Amino acid sequence: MSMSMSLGLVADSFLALLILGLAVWTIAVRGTYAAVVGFVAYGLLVALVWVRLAAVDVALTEAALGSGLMGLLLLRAAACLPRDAAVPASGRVGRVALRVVVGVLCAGLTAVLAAVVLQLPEPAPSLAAAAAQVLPTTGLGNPVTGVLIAYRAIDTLLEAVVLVLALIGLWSLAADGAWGGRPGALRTREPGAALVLLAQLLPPVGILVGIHLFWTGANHPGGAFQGGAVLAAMWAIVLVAGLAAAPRVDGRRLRLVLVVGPALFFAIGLAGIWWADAFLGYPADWAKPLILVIEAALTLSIAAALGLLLAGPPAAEPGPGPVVGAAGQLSWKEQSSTDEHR
Amino acid sequence: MTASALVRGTAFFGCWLLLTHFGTGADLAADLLVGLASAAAATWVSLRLLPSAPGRVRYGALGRLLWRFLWQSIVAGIDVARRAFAPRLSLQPGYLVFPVRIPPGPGRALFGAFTSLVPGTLPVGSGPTAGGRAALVYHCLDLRQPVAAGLARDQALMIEAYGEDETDD
Amino acid sequence: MTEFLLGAALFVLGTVALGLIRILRGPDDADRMLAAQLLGTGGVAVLLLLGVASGLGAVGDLALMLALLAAFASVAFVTGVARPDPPKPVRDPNALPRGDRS
Amino acid sequence: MSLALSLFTIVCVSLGAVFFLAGTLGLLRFPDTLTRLHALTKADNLGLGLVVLGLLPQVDWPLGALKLIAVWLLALLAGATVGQVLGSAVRPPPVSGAGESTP
Amino acid sequence: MQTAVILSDLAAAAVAHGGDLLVLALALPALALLPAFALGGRWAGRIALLTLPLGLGVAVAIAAAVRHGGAPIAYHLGGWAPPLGVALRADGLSATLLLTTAVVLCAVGLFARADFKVPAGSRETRSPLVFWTLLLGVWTGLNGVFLGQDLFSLYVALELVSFSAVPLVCLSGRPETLAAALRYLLFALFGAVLFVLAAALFYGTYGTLDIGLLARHLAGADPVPPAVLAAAVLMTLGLLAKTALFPLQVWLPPAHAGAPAAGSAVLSALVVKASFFVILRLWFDCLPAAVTQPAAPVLAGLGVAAILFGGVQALRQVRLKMLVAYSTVAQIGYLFLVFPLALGAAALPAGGAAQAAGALTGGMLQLVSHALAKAAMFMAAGLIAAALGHDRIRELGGSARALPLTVFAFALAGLSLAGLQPSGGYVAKSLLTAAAEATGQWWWALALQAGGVLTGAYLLWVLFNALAGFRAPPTLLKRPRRYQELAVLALALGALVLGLVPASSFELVTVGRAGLVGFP
Repeated sequence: MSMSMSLGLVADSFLALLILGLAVWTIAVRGTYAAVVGFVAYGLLVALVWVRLAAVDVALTEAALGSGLMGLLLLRAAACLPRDAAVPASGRVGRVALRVVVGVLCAGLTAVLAAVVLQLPEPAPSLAAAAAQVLPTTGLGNPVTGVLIAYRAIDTLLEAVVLVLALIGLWSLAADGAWGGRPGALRTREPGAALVLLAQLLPPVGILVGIHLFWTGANHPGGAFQGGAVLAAMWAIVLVAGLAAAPRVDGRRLRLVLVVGPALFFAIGLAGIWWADAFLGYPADWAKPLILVIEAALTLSIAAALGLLLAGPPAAEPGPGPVVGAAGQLSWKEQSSTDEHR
Repeated sequence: MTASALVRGTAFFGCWLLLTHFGTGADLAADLLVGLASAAAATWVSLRLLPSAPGRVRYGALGRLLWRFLWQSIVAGIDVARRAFAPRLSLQPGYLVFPVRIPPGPGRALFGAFTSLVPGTLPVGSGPTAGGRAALVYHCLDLRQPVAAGLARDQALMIEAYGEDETDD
Repeated sequence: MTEFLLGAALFVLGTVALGLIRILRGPDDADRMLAAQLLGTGGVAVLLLLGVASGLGAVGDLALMLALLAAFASVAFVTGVARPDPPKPVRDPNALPRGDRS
Repeated sequence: MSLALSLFTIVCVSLGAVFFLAGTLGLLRFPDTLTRLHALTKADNLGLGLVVLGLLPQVDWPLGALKLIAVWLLALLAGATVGQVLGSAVRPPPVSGAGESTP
Repeated sequence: MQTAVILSDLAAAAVAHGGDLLVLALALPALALLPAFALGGRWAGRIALLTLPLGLGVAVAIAAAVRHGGAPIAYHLGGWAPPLGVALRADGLSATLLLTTAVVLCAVGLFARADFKVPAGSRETRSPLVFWTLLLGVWTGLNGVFLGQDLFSLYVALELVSFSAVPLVCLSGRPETLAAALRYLLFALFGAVLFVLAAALFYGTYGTLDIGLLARHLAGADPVPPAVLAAAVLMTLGLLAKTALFPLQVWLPPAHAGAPAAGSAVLSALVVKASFFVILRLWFDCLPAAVTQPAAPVLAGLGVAAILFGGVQALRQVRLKMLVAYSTVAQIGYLFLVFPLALGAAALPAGGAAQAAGALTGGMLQLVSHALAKAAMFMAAGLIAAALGHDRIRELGGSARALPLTVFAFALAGLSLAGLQPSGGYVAKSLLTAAAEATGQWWWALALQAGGVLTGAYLLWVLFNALAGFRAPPTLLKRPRRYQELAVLALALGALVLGLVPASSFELVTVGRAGLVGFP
């Protein structure tokens, strides 16, 4: 026991140092791509830290969102910037001074936080026991889901609305003339054969894993956000490989998918005023099925919203039908008629 | 089409049982119901992305192919490890243009994936040979090895397993 | 056995962390991507070892997810690199890749 | 029996760790991006495969084991894709004539 | 007589259903947002315009319930009591702000009808969809901030506000507005990070995020744990970045000036007030007086700096919208004078409840009259800019003759902003001045006067230019719609009329303050 404890301590210290070093490097490095790659690696390490803290729910989220989707988003953003844009010589002294000032402030903040955190009460006051104690009334087995969908349902509900607003904000960056068209950021000109193969084989498996994550979330680590993120990632791969085109942003069906999660959440929450005497309350016997219905709808909406956030604002159409790479055409004869449904 | 839908659906449902640790869930009926739904979704997407191709798979050849793949990937790992641990690197990297007989499509992509895991080769692109035939360009770790012969053997096995008519699309 | 598996996890983690030197040194961004890729595969191994050692079944799900998304960053990296003029949407239909759709 | 299985696990996992070390060394020592790519994809996949193989006796049969194998297969697919995708992005290969051409 | 009976019956009904009203205030705009986005096109505007009066009704009902009941209304969401669950709570401050928000948004909605109409022949265009959905998003967030009683819920509500407000800045799509929006986003994210860090420190110390429970823990804490002090500083810093108090105001002028007129009105009148409101909650309702005491002069000092800096900068502006934006920088400064004034009253030997109430009421009145007046001013400036094709102050000559109603409304709003009699701004400043005198802090009163002079100066400068060239009116590119001008005028008059209503009406503000900081 003691040996595995000390091994754990070694692992934790090692991880901590590694993460700090990588974080510093990621901030300090000049190249945009290099920094993004550093960020992706950083996300992976942070996911490991969450595992060490026995917070697998958070680790799943970090791995899917922090490292996976954010990596794609940042790499696409880096691709839009001029590579390693030269800093004009005149501004460099000022920039360096600014960096030093910011660095000193951040270091100071970190020192204060560290000092303060070390003085926090021991054992830490926590609601974990209370959350676990009343969990049976919700029929759930995973207290994290209990917090997200029952005790603090309002936060989750409003976050789901935030996601819709973020998407509207992204779409607002489109040119007026391109409105209603298809998002274009994930179009690739010539996806190679390997990429197309990946996009043909991986998504069905990803769908299973995504639904599994949502479904298992009731009792084990997982949930709507993690499941939705995996589904969004699969969609993004299909888009990158040119096997389907992103949907038009003015499609009614797409909009419906985007709002069904929060809308259903609201509807069941409001019904709670009658059947449970409180907004966002659940009747005793029906709590679990209702929660699962909400989570299912949320998974769908989150997947669509995240996928569309990756796909960027609507852009001018390159031409009819999807962009098909040289390797994909054999298997893809009927595509142009099917992508309307995606 | 229906046959392959059935096959794939069953396979995906099996994957679902795998994921949910079949039988350990609290509510078995609900588990299975969601499993059926997600297997259906996965099958639908799978058929969309990769419609089933006509043609017969020869299972004997497929088995030999898989065995060769497994063995070759172990050899590949050992080969790389040997070079990495060697005090003096012994590499002679270079390109090789390999005329490919499998027509473009999932079959050729699979061949590319396959050969990217065997010793010393890595497909990095495609292009015609000097004679104008379709070819894959390989980057090789060591040109002194009989890389092309190995590739040719892989290709023959693959064509044997999947049959020529698979490619007549 | 638990100690051994934890030790092995630590060893693999240390090994792939050593690979992060490639992130520092580059010289190409692709080299850095390789180090991140190594971290991904190594991370899957570390998670599997940790999961079995600690009996946490959910860690297996995490490993599965990482394996599922293992190629994701590299794909994103490549699609970013492969397009020299990204902000402009492709307008000209002739600029489409000429996949001979049969 | 249990001792044999434990030994099997120890041997396989250790071998896997060695291959991870090999992948890292290759990544650090090989001269250019493409050769490093070889080292990465091949050694890692074998390393992960050995780790999975070693863990098989330690998990419940058959579901836990199959899940481990599924993880390995996914990693294999990822490795194969990454190798080709990065390879073609790093250095556009010579279209024809370069290198050795087999008849 | 009859109506009085009906009204009191209604108020009693509102008190009885107070909790449901809070839920409705939060749910109504969000529930409207979803179909507005899903249906899109012309429906977005229609749904938003239909929701606005309904929301105003809910806000009025909440204010009536709070005022009539004389006590705050609380609601446990999902039936889960804090600390495990999340509570909504409306006291006098919340009710005041809910009402102000609804009034301003109604006027803005009416005003925006002309600018954000889907042109004939197309099913859906970009800016109307974005504007109407984001308007509802801002509203959801604001109501969440005013009703939130839980630090993490407040964080989510603030995010709703920010995510809705940032795209409003660059709705026109011009490159310079994109830069302004990005800068705003970075400040907002910086604020959000600090806020959530601080919330984590609060949780780590007391195991709860509920403001009421935290206040109870902290009231007995001696000394206050260092983690709480650090959290208070971090949270305030983050919120100040979102409020744009000097010297963190750099993002505000280009952002507020670059947005379309209706957007600027929402941003300047309401959005910056949300984070200010949370600062107020934090220092008055959560932290003990012993902590607030030393911080109050610092906050007020920054406020004075903002008053002077914003005023001087406004005087130097060439463009009208930039001038109005810098005026917001200055007016935000006034709000922070509340802290030392209300606290000073608490230290008075005779209790000083009346002075504290005066200071707080003055501050809130300043907030409300600024909201009304600034929304009117931005919309008036927008009308002028659209009509003339530019908003260069020196070339405004003749606009008073060409657009009499608009310029008149601008001037009326300016009256309140400068604190001239008889306006809401005047009453606010006199209440604050009285509190300053009663607590012997004359220097804050001096800052108030100086700010008034600066405000008067830059507004006179605008009016002087607008009235010049009266004989030769400029040719107008576009005549404003009458209902737009009336919406602007209504808000400006509202700011003015606030100065005429009897003082007893302001008692709403102080409902639920007994026992809190400044109210012995």
